[in-house]
Amino acid sequence: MTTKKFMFVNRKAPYGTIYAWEALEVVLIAAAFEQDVSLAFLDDGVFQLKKGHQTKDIGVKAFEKTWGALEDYDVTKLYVAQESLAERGLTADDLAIPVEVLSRAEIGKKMEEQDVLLSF
Amino acid sequence: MTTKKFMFVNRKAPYGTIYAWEALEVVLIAAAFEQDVSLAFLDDGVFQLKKGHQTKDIGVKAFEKTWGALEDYDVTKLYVAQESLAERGLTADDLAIPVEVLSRAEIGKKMEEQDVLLSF
Amino acid sequence: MKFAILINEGPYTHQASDTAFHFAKAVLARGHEIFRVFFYHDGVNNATRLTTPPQDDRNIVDRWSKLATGSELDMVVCVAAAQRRGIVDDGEMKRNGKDATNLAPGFRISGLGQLVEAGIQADRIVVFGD
Amino acid sequence: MKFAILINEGPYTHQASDTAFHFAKAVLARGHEIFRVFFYHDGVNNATRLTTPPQDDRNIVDRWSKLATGSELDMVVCVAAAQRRGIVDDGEMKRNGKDATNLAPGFRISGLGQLVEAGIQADRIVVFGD
Amino acid sequence: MLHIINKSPYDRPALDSALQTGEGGILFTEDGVYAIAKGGAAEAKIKAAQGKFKFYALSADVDARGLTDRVMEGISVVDYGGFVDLVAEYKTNQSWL
Amino acid sequence: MLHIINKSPYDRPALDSALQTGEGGILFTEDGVYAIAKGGAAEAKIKAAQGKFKFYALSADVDARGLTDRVMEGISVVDYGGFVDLVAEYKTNQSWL
Repeated sequence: MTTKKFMFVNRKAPYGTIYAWEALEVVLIAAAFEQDVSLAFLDDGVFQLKKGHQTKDIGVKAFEKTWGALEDYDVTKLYVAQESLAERGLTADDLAIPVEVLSRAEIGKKMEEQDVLLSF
Repeated sequence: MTTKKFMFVNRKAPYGTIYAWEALEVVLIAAAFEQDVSLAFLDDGVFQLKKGHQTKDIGVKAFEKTWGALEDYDVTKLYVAQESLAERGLTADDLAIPVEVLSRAEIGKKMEEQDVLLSF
Repeated sequence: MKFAILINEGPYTHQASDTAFHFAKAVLARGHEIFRVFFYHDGVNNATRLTTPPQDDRNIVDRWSKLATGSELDMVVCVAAAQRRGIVDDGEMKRNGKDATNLAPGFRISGLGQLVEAGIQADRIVVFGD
Repeated sequence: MKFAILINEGPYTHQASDTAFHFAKAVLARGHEIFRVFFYHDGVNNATRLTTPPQDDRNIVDRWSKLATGSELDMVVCVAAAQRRGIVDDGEMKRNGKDATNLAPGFRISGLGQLVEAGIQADRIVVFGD
Repeated sequence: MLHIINKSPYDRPALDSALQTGEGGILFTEDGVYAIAKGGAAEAKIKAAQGKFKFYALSADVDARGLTDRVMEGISVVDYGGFVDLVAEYKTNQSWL
Repeated sequence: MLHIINKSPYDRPALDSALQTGEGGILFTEDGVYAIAKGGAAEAKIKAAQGKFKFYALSADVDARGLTDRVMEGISVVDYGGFVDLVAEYKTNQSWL
């Protein structure tokens, strides 16, 4: 099968809307199709990666375990915008999984290298 | 029937979403129920009142005629936030119908006087 | 005290229906009354009985249906919004020449007047949306 | 050139489905090919045949159905998203023990693999959402 | 009156708009709760307005977003029952959608 | 690449985010077209970025919002066919939803 570079651009907070969750479902399928998958987290999308989500009282499934599953699918290219973290008072230590923290401009360059950009 | 003070708070641009249109449908019903109806336009809600919408190419019905109908329903209290107009480069002359331009703080005072606040 | 609830978004996509549900349960737990829950805009999509959410997820429609029947809640779906989005009961099916219905138990379809009436009759109305 | 289109919002509430429709027509008018239109998130709600919009309004679902049959478009509704939101064809009805269907003509329900395949096969993919 | 804000202060102008328009209480729900996290850019806005408004946040949403240990000072965290009490306490409320 | 923006610059950070991240072309559609109206606060942002980006706006949406006579200089107004041409011209595109 043809392999293309797929980037998923995540800019929305989790739980307030379902976009982050349903985006992750596409990521896993793209990985299962053995595509060259990367994820970019910008703006409120960085909140998806925050450690310690306790979602029992809102009654919605939490993300944290699914991030762990990404590695099993060989999805390891996770880019997080430094400016977006800083604006929200977060650092890489606050995130549930290891990521590469880049400037927006650097993420912009990664975007230019893609074949397919999907945003939800 | 009991008469209550209903205020409809419009903060969304038209056409990109249907909220403005479906809000207007409730306004007309509240007026038909002879309630004391007022409308506040804040933030992108002021774009709803902009003159000269030409919606043929997007294939969606325009607002302009419905604003005219408000007067037939005795809905005459339309408050528009001065700060929101100014930020968008608009003045009362750009609007399709006569309104009362107030500061945000003055609109806030009107909100305090209501029995029911509805936002969509 | 008499509460009314307005829900403007459909199930799963926005948290509005979840928050409204937990709020409604808390209203009843506090001993207040719920005059009506009104579903408008995409909120009408909470009223389809055709959803099959994943087994490890909450069932938003069923939850509302059960709360309605258990607590005798009046749950009203706006007819105009329902027609635009394809929520249909027997009457609407006949009136509009459709070949199926999808309204879930515990909901009824009616006009926007029911929302205005809720605003008039209830002591408080709270809006859940996007 | 081969285009694919992804639609993430339902009819009427957001302009996404309108813009995507006008875009799709323009793609065909320019002599390009549309490999697939994929409906995801609330976009699946474009595929219900139960809508009855006001007579002076556009009929979003019908418009897609007609474009599909007239132009042999492949219009795919994500099965997981459809289950969450209550979009059902005959197969889904039987599988999930439902008592009705609502899928409109010209649409088919399938997996997310169809979206990934569209990304692989098409030269361009454009996303319409909120 | 009670202002209910369910939008992230980094994504929508709902908080700014409420702060500039109203007075009374502000309850953060859903993605609105990001406003009360220590260290974020929104913190200063809340601090500046603490004379004019009382601030509340819904615990279920604070917890869901991993902010339990990061709630800034002067915010009352309430559960769904407390949400109901606030709506009852204030004569009117407005959701800044 | 082509950046597609369908959000009002007064309601969402989509335009700011695209300007700070990318380069190439920016097409405004739907409520995004408010960015190119003369006299609005967004005008200065577009002007400042005109060296780095080419700007386009979808005519159907410009007209629908009553902005036909208020399009600022340096914006190419295109119809749906022009939208298709832009997507074809740029190797990739990203919708800033």
